[in-house]
Amino acid sequence: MNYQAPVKTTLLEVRDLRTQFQTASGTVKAVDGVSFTIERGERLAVVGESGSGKSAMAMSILRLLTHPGRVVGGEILLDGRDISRLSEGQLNTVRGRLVGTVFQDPMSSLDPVMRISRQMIEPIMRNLRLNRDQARAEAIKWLDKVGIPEPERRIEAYPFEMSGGMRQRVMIAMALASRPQLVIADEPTTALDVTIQAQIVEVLKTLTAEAGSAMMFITHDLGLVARFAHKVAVMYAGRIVEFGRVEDIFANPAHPYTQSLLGTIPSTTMLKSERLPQISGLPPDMRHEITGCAFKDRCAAAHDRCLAEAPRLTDRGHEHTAACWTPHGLEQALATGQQHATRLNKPFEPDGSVVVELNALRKQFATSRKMVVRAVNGVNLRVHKGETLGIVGESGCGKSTVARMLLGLERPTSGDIFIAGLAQMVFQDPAASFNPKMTIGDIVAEPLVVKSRGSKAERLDTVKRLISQVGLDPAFVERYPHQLSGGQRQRVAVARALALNPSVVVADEPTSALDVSVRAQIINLLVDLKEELGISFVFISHDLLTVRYISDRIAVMYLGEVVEYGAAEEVFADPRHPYTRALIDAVPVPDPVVESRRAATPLQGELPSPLNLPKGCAFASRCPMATDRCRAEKPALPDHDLSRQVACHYAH
Amino acid sequence: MIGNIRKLLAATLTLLASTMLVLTISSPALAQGKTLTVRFYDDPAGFDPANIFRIENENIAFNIFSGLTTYDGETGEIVPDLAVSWETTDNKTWTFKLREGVTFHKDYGDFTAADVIYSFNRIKDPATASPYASELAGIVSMEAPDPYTLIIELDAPNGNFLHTVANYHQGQIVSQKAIEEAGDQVRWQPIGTGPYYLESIDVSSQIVLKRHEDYYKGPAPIETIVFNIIKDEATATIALRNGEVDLVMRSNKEENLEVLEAEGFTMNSVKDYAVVIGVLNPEFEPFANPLVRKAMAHAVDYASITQAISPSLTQPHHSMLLPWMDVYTDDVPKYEYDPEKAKALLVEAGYPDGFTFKNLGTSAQGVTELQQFQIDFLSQVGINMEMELVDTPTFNQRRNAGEFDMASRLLPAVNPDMILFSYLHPDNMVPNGLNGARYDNPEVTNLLEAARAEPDKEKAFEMYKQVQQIVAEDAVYLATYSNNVFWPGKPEVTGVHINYLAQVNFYDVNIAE
Amino acid sequence: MAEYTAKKLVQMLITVLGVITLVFFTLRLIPGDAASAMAGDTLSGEALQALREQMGLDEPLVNQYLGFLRDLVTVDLGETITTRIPIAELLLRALPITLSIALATIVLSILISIPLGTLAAFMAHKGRNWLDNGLTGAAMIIDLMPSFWMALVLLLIFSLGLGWFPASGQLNWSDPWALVLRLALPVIVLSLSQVATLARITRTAVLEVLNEDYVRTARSMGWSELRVLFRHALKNAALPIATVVGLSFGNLLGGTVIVEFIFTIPGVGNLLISGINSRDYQLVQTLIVFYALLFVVINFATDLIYKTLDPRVQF
Amino acid sequence: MTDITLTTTSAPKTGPFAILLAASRHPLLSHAKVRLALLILIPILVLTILAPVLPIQKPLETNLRAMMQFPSIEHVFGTDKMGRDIFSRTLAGVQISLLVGFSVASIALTFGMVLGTLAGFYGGWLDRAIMTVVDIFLAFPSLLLAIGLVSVMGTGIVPVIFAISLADVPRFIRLQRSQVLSLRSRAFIDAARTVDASQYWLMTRHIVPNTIAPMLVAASIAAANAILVEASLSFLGLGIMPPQPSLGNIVRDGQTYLEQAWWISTLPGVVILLIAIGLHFLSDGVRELLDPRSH
Repeated sequence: MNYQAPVKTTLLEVRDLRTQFQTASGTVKAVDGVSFTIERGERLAVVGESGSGKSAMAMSILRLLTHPGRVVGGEILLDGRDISRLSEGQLNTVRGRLVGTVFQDPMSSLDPVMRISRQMIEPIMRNLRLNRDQARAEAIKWLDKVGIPEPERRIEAYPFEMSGGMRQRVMIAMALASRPQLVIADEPTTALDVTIQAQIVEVLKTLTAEAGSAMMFITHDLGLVARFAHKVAVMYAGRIVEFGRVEDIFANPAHPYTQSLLGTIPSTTMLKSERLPQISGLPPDMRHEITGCAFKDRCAAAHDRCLAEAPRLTDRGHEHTAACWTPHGLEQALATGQQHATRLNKPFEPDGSVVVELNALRKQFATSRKMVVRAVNGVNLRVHKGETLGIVGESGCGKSTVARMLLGLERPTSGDIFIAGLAQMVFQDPAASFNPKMTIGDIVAEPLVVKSRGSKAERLDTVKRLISQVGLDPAFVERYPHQLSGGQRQRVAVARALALNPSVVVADEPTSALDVSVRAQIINLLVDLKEELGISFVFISHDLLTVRYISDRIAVMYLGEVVEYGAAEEVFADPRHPYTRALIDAVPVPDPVVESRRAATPLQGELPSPLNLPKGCAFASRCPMATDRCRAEKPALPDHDLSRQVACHYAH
Repeated sequence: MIGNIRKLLAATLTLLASTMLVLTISSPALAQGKTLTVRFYDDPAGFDPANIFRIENENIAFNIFSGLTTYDGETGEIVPDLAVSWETTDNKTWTFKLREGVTFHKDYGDFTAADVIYSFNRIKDPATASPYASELAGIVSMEAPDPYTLIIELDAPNGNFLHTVANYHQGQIVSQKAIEEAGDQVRWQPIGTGPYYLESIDVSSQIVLKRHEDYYKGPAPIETIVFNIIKDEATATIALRNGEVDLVMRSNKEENLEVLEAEGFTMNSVKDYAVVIGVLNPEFEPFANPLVRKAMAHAVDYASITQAISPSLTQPHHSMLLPWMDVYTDDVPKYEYDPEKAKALLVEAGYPDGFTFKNLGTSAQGVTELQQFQIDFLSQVGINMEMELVDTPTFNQRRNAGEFDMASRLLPAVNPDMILFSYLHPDNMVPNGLNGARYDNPEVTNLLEAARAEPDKEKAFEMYKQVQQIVAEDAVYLATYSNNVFWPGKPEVTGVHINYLAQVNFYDVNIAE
Repeated sequence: MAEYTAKKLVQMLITVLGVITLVFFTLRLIPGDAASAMAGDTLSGEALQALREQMGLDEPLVNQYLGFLRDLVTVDLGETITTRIPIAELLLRALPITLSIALATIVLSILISIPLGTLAAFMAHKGRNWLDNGLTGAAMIIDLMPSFWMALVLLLIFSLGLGWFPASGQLNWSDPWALVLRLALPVIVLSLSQVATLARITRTAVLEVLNEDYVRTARSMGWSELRVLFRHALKNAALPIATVVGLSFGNLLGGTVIVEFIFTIPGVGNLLISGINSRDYQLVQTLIVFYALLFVVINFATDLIYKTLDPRVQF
Repeated sequence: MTDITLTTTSAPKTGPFAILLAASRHPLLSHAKVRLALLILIPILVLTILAPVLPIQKPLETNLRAMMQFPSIEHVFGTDKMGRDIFSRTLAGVQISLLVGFSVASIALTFGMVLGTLAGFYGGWLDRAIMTVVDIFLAFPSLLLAIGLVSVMGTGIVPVIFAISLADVPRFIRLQRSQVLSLRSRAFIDAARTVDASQYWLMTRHIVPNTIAPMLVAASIAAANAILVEASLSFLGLGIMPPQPSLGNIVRDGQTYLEQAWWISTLPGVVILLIAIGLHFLSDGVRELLDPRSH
């Protein structure tokens, strides 16, 4: 360890860490020889898709894995002390005190039957040697720091009385209260909405900086990485494939995987005419011994050597290392790739024919206590033939309810829906939207059977056609959902949606359950189909970049109302509604330069409960520029005007 | 909410507390003096002579009450009880001299002829709804010229009247005062003149008797008798072996008896307590034929069966009457086990390849081991016996109505005349009586009536003997086996004489130091 | 809360009424009546009829039914038909016995099964399954032993063989120790199967909690495994366990029948059997309704307790 | 998991041998508990079926000269008080007991499935009606329910089966209902509704198929318990009547001789144990195989 170095002193050094899961169907080498270091006060982002072993790695450091997971090798030097050799008892003096942890799902990470106070105060008493009152004061201080309103009162709350964002704040407060040297954050924002996400990230960033603690931040979202990491470690199949300073990684990624990952994310400026680069295939099955480079099957630049032996991390200049035999990864391959990456994507021009029309649509749910939730509160929308309408908004804004009403799964309380032809749906979670007891064939054929279209033989042909249309092997008709990967399932879902050749397909968060690398595949599929079949899409998502990329028009919803509507690019280029602006600001952009230029003032507060809607502008409570007028009268949205529409008194 | 729970809790607690109180009060405070603990095998059903059922209750009543006569514990003969002597010339008019200085339990005063008259009239009174009214139906008049003389006039001669007035059912003498005070609780407040009185009772667990200090024979040797209700046979046996009880009322499982005998307990018993007979219904065509009935008798080897199942509890028997009865005769045709002969008889009767019949039984008892053997043996001569199991009440009702091919009956009665009359006399033919074989043989009928009226014991005996011979010859009823009653007890418990009503007079019982 | 309780109460009322009706008319389907059962084979036609009238069995069904309902409402349990004893008195004697057996059983089985189950879960969580398997195996075997069989074996061993416990005798409330000895065997017999089930429930509940994220959180705060086990795991597992205990208590009251018969304990179960044997409708229907009532009330109580203990549940 | 199932589904489905092959590769058999279960159950079943042709005394045949004999070659389980061969009686008993067990299981399954599905799927008054009745029946301790019923219907196989089932059906209805309720909100139901599939279609194609597995598990346990409840009923003299042997009444009759001849009730008792253990292992195995978390 280089303690003599004045500025940089290593806090954590991990050497050749190996973690395995003994399962019935074989040993999974979740972490397969990972080495890296974190300097004091440094923020390291560990990026990777599900199954890349990033979480297992993080949990291994404090030995928080549960059976059958087990650290089988390596050293973990914290301040030069190898904590991997410590007994449970000794390790407990490290956990929570020297190293704090924030977990992914705030909903389940706090003990539901214990008040916050109990869960927070006792660790503080122990770690900072304080008496109960001091500890309590300390806890309240931290709750205040992480931005929990009236902490004196909320500290006595039960977790279930708080929103996800609030709980995550509590988690952070718990982790930081003992002034740890290192904070391990395992996907701390994945379960949260963009605006909340931004807030949380900001809190983490500032507070760790303030306390001078280093942080290890596990995520799959490159945008977030760009937003706040100093260093990045990209993991694939249990190993670090690239490691370096964030600017370097984003500016000139050296590993094909990193390169393609960055490519798959639609940027704010990307043109519709450009085809979204995608990574073909799936990550390897970790139960099997991997010979050669784990990425070889999905790598355009793969060559013989990749098949034979696994590359080690090699130096690529100033602290930048990558594990690839080719010096510059995909560069050539991409260069050649560019040509077929563009497409004859004719920009959409409306021919006036309307496929979907929603007029003054309202939906109210009566809760047990005779109170009404106004989920959808007067929505007017139109979708033209061949048009893709993107609906964005935070969870609870009513976008999904609109979709369900479109498909007749919910009956509107008032207002009417007009659909020319048939509407079909692609659900968010492909795993849940299939009957596990049915074969893929039956699933795709179901609409046909129900509507008794064609003979058995004809149906089978149709099904096979559809399945190949979505880019799957027709042999899949034999298989069952659990035998397919997430991406494959979502393709099947699309095929099923097309079975009755509908005039409009409603896709509710179709990619949010998928891994980054697969996401692009589905997006491309949808775009292609739209071109081939000329059907309209309603694309619902909180992933603004994707929505922007895929849709012709965008409707931004807030508390059951559309607050802004217009052509996708325009809305993005020049958002007029403060909420739209806030949303776009909140979106992490995979570009450290852009991120660093951004004003770090995320939208404050949370979505007010739809139980008691303000009588004025719904957004007033969170709006930076709200006036009495906003709180008094509701800004109206001129309906069914193809040009820009903004529901704000002060929209220029 | 929490409040509710507390209330609930409080409620249960108070309940518990109050109950313990009740129990501690009712639980007997046993004074010093000898105490005998006896196993009682079922829930007591009350001890009102007018409405008493089941032997175990009768045994309690037997020690609480007295009759004009009673049965000698050892010989089973009729002996004086409340009546010191009696005389009759024609079996029609009976004059009893009553015992003086007899007092009822507690302070219900002295016993006089008036009490007898009251007791008998109470039984006869339709309002009492006593099932035993018919027993006393024959009484035309009762007079008491003086408190200790009683003259009873019957409508017809009855040589067995002394049985009728014995210390049993209708024969037991009650105190008018006590009855009137008890109201509808007579069954729980029995007041008699017997050696013991009822001190306390917990119908679900125990009965406590205390000795009647002014009993006319003098106080019984044992002061307190505690009857513990133990229903399960196995448990009862263990209880005795553990010394938790001194005496087991009616142990009727061979295997238990074997164990107890082996361990040196006294096997108090009475042999030939009652006989089990098969009643064959002649309306079922094959049974109308005497040859078939004889074949049935020859087909089954009761000797070895009883030997196999329960050698101590049962033995084969060939008559409706039991050896200890005064009119019993052994000089009757017998049917030894002889399958060949049985087959031959069947052929002769015109059933070369046998027939099938149903044997009525109770589902509560199931198919007894004996019946399982019967099935086996009969099948070997080509007769197929099927069991028809019904619930007990239905069984009783159908058996009393005579609706069956075959049904078995236990004949518990000390009065041979009564047995013969009720099973052979046409007047008692089912459904009015017990004559399930629908036997109507004028010769027998005459003999019976004559015998009953005959004052001369010798002559009477001759007639009874003839009856028994004819009946055996016709194989009217299928005599199978007779059974014995056991009251196993500790060796130091003496004087447990079980009479032929399967009852023990606890006055004779003592515990040796 | 109040609204919920009210709804639940109405539900209970309906249930109990249903039970009452069902019981009443089913009983009337049982062949034979109190009179014939009492008389045995000693009586013939008219004598029996007399007995019936005396017992009031000749009244029309509907009147009997309405009468029964009236009595229940006025909490007048009436007398046994055959022996004219106030049923309330019988119940008051039998109930505390059965209750104490049931309670003792519950307590005993909780004391044994919860630590056992927790330990099993803890080890299973660590990937060591032998105790877990052993427990399941034992539980299964115990579950499968007919209670009457087990009872007799225990009698032979502990009562006859070792002479530790009496096989019969009065329940003397004034002598607690004797009482304990007297009730020991039945309680053991009942507990065995209780332990079997309870331990397994505990094990599953605790194991589930151990896999929860918040347990990991607690570990990440540096708390020892034992502390986590008791502070978090057991606390959270307590709710499901409590419910099961409540329900099994209800079942126990019914389950005592056989044990009471074999060990000749004058409890409610024994009362019921005699009632059935003597065809004493009054007694039987009162008892069964009583059972049902108890059962329903206990369920209701457990339900409420659950709802109050779990902060997440709002009314 | 994935690849295992792949092999089975892609296994050639032609020719009995091929099918056997496929079957032998089926995950069911690859599961230890299931194998153990079959190892226990199949021999018992075979013996039971072969009983009539085995060279053993007939179950009802008495023998006055061979009473209460200790197990021997001739009488594997020894003989009872009436010199009957306990082994052959046990086999006959197994027959009856299995009959009881499986009838009860299937009755409970059928009614539970139908009523539970209706209640859970349609809800409303139908649900309320069904569940009220269910509650009423659940309010009786199940043994009491059985006792009551048998005293009404009399003894014998049919009443016993009926009585035990009546205690089980409500539980099955509950189970099925709760399953249906949780399934009703699943996304694939919505997916089917988007092509407006009929209620009947939803129930038969989507709901019921997904409820069967857990119900089968419950059923196999119910079968095991039924065998024991029958035993308890026999003990109270309400079960199946001798000479007709059922495992229950054999054990019951034998227990009085526990001291003189322990084998009379012990050996058949062990058989009950084996069967029940077998059934439990079977259900356990099946459950674990169906539980996604387990692989």
